[in-house]
Amino acid sequence: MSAEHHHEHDLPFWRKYVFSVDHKVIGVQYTVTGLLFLFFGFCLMMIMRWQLAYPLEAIPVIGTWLSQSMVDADGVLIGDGYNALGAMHGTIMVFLGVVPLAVGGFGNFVLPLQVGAPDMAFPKLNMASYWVYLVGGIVMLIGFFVPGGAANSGWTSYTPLANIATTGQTVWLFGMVLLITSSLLGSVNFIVTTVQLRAKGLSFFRLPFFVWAQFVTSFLLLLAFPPLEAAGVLQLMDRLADTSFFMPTGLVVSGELQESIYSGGGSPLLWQHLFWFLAHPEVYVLILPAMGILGEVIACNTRKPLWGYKSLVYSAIFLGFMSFIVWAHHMFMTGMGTTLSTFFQATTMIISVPSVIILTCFIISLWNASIRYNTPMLFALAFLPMFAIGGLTGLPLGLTASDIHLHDTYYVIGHFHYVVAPGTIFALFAGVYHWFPKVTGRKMSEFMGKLHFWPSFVFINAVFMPMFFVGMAGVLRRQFDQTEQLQGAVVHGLTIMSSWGAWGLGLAQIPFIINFFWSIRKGEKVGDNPWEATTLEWAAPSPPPHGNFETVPVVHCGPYEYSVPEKKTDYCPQNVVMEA
Amino acid sequence: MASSAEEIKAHLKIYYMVFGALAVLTVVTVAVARLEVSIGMAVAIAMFIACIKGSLVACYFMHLISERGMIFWILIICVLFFFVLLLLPVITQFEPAHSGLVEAV
Amino acid sequence: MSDVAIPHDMEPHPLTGMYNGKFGIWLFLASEVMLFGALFSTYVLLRVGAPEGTWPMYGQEITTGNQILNVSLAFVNTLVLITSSVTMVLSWAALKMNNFAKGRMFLFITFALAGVFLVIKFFEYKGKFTHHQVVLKEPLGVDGEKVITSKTDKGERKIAVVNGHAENFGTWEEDGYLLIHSDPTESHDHSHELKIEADKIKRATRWGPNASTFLATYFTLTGLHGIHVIGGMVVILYFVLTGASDWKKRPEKYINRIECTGLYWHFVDLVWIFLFPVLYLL
Amino acid sequence: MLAESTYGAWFPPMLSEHGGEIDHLISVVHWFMLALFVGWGIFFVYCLVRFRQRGGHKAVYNPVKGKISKYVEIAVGVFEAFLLVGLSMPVWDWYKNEPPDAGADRCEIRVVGEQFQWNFHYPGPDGKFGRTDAALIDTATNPLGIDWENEDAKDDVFSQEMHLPVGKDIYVRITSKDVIHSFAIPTMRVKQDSIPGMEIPVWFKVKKDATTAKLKESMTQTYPIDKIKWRRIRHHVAVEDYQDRSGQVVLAKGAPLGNNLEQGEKLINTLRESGHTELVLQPANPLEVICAQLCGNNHYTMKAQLITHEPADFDAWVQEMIEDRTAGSEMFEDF
Repeated sequence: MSAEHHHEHDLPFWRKYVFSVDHKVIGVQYTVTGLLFLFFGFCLMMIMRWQLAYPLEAIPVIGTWLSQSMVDADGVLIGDGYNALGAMHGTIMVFLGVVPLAVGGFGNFVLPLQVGAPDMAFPKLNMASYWVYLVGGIVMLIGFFVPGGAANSGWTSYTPLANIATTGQTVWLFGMVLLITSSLLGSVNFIVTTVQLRAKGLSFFRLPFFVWAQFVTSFLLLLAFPPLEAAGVLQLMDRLADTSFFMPTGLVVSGELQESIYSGGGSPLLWQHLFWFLAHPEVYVLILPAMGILGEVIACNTRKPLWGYKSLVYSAIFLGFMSFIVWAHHMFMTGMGTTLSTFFQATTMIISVPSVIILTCFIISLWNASIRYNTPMLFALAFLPMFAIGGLTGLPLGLTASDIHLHDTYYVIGHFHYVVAPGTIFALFAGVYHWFPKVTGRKMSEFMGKLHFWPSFVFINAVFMPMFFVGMAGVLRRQFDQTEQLQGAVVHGLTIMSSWGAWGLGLAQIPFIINFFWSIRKGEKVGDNPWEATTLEWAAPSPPPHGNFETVPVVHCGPYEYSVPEKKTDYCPQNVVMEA
Repeated sequence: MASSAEEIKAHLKIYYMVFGALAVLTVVTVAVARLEVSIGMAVAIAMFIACIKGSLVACYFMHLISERGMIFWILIICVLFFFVLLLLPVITQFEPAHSGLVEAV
Repeated sequence: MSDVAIPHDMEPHPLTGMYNGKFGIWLFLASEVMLFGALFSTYVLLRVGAPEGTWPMYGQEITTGNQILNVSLAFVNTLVLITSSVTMVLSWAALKMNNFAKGRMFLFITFALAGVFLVIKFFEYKGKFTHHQVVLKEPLGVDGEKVITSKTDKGERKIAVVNGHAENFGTWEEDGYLLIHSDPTESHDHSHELKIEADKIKRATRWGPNASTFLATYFTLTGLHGIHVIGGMVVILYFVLTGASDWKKRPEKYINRIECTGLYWHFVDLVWIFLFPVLYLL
Repeated sequence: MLAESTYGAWFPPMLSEHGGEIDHLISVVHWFMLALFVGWGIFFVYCLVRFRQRGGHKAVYNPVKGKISKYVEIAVGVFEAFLLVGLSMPVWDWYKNEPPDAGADRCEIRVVGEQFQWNFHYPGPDGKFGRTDAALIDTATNPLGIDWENEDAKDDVFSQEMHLPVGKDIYVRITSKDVIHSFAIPTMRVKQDSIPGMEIPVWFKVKKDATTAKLKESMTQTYPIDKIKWRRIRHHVAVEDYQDRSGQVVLAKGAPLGNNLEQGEKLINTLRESGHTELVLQPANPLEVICAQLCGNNHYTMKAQLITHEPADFDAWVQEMIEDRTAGSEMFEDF
């Protein structure tokens, strides 16, 4: 043990675990906070599912505990309460759950290890990034306690609705500005670390796919988030200083002409442009790190190199680049003419090609493999078909003509949830199981893992598959009570099925929670490289000390040298010159 | 990148020259704005001058001219996306379906 | 403190030719380009889509910002900011030549110039907030009223406005009148008062951010730029104050920090170079 | 054709001239997706079984050299291009660029969304919309602020139900008073955001035989009483009288099965206990205009009844509305 390692032990608790500058501690902080927010966002959704399945019936048990901005005296949800749940579910899942977990958590913990760095390039900035995120998250939650409840104009906060909404929207905007700042700090750190801190011999094309995915993601965060920050500032101005950035001339709200308050002359669509300029790249911020995790888990558990590593990398870069010029496909119904819609349809079709390539590479990687069915691999494998469903169902939404019927229906909900929930979140679970031994030095229980995986797999499909049918029938999203409409009433049975699926999915997470905490203390102790993997993080001790590596690693080969013919073992770690 | 004291001294001269150029261009841009030209022309001239001034600051004060390729690429991508963000929403304003602006209900 | 030695903390990486901090600040500036870029696009979109006769303000004949903004103040401010950029780079050059006292002096001058910029900005803002405008539903034929006719697809439309520049412009009377104390005819006859029925008034505002989308953009863009100036001042002041001890301990590190601060400061200058013609001249 | 027009878990009834092409595109895309998914799934499952880790089995280091994946990727790209150019763009081009000719045959309607209702403004026989003025807006009686004194407005019709003639070109001009709404008629395959400050046109044509009366007829169905869930048939009405054992009518012809869950379930129980095994029901009104964009607290209730008529009946409805209004205002004057 080096001297600095001893020094680390001398740090007081709050410096070592709370205000730590160590990327691993920050990664764990991000992971735990992200998981908590995911769980919270999931709970919001379960309340929504009750209202959807049993409209206007009192919410069992917790109904009367909820605040008066959400439920009436009998514990029945009210319209704005439902809208607040919907808006906050979206916001929390995307900005407070998945992104912090995928980028802040896994990125922070794994990326410096995988590039062979002692820490992030800017450790203090890294710490700041986490704390700004946490404050942003808390600000978001404060929204639930202000008059009128949390933001209720959808996670997209379309104007002018959001401009005239209750105070919760202002809180939401402040929260967003903080979260964006946190993301910016993080992304600068990630890019600099990846470029400047790579170990000797670790050229760009020897980087694990996970690092590539995080690298591209960071660029998306760096360049796509600021326009939303700008938009957030503009909406705050509209709400607090009565400016008219998003308020057109001649607005009449509840019979009252607004011209004495607002000058008018703004553009409601401007918000949508600025929002989706971020929010489409955001989709790839959600999915790319998941694909990165998948690359690691699949390569390790197929015991062979990833098929088409270079096309994976180029596809990821191309995907990142294209994601900046497809955003208006969310806006086909805003009266867009043929010139622009043709452009955006074409870019949307083009962006599907690299996704298909990435998926194909993963699938073909299974050929001639020796597949090890452990829990991380199960989650990773389940990702593939379900992400395929999510991706494929994007096609009819990306074509304007079919979008006329499908826009804003449950089909859309089904589509993007298949990408993000059974897609990204399954990949995140794979990541948790895969890197748990590195973080704690112990493995999570395989039995409990499988008990977690199989019900989750069944239930998650029960939640989202019916949505395609409901959406096809023309039922719209964001409906407090879908039976209010004829077509919604007719297919209500499918919605009930979705709801039960969701509650089942909730129960299916219990084994995970138990497993997670139990394994921290009681899990099977394992060595530094329990999966016999090749990438650099496994060359560090488990858990890695402050400063990570005992000797500075030097890289000799590519990231996935598994089953190299005529070698002693079936894996060649990147930092080891393997003898035959 | 300049490192030795001699090189820095040579640079000082450049800094003063750039400063002079910036000041002159500021005067020019204000003067041109007083001329009676069409709005398109005025925008073109003003943006042209601003771009020259901006490049001077970036190249000499920020030493961009002596940096290596990587940061250029990042900035080029950045500027590209900026133009995308600038132009595509504006184009929507001119699309036929969008031309039906109404003043009030 | 992080006691782990981070590679390329000081020496440039062969690929980028930069040490970590410099590369990081450049990336940060790239994101700032997108931030201000989005606001510039907002400006362009709103201007292109502005209904006739409302840009930059109701009842203004010309459609450029220079008739309601103070060009001379902004012109001086441009020179101030450019000068501060020069002193910033001179400070770095002096430090590079191992002259700490001179370097710190230039750094302080930069700080002072930034202060001057903000003071001038303050007076510019004050000028806007003491300007009042009453937009009338239809021309009333009162003194000081300015009638503008604009043509739209639906026919001609007359806009009438009353402008005035005073701290104490007018008050709402209880019987539903707006009493304008200040002299809207600008003939300096202070006895002149004007009474307008409240329901003939479309809106009465100061030239604050809510007065028009142009002023909204103006205040948001210059305000955000102002916040950047203040942020820069805080950092510069910190390095002026702590410079001596930093310089003694690790001069190289100190020079790097000044260089990064400089990059940020030049960017703030660069944004202003674009803001100035876009808002004030076009 | 109409006989198949019922609501279910796939497409809703398709009653507009252009909708067929949209449905066709969606069907083609889904067949394509299915083919891709199944083909790909077979390969996937085969790999999972064939290449599982087991004694004596070893992974192969060298990558397989096949061009199949490349061909598949190219085929996917080509097919997507076909979908875009061949199937999507023609519909969209028509939807955006080919409005029906203005004239007597074109039925024009101004649609104005507001929280939480749709307002419909018909120009009447003169084909000219009367002047509107925001100052005249009265939320209860005149939400659009139509100036009834205006010459063009004399024969205008204001309604909160949407009435359409079948077989004629419909030209809808959509805008909003407050927030963004979205004008959606699933059965017509029409959707367009209604955005304040902008007026965006949409056009379509209702199929010739798709009148509300005929649709009700064709959507009449027999429901076994044991499977009836109130929520699913809450917008349906009985087509005949149903009596309990004492001969009293508990569910009258044309009446819905209660206005809320409690009433509805009680009624269904009563009917079941009275020995009825099945009910013959039809939608009270088979067509609706709904709002597809979140617009606030009561967004979900923002819908309007859509009633389609034979052209002659439509004209009669317009006349009737005009007369009602003028009669109403005269009464008001007398009073």
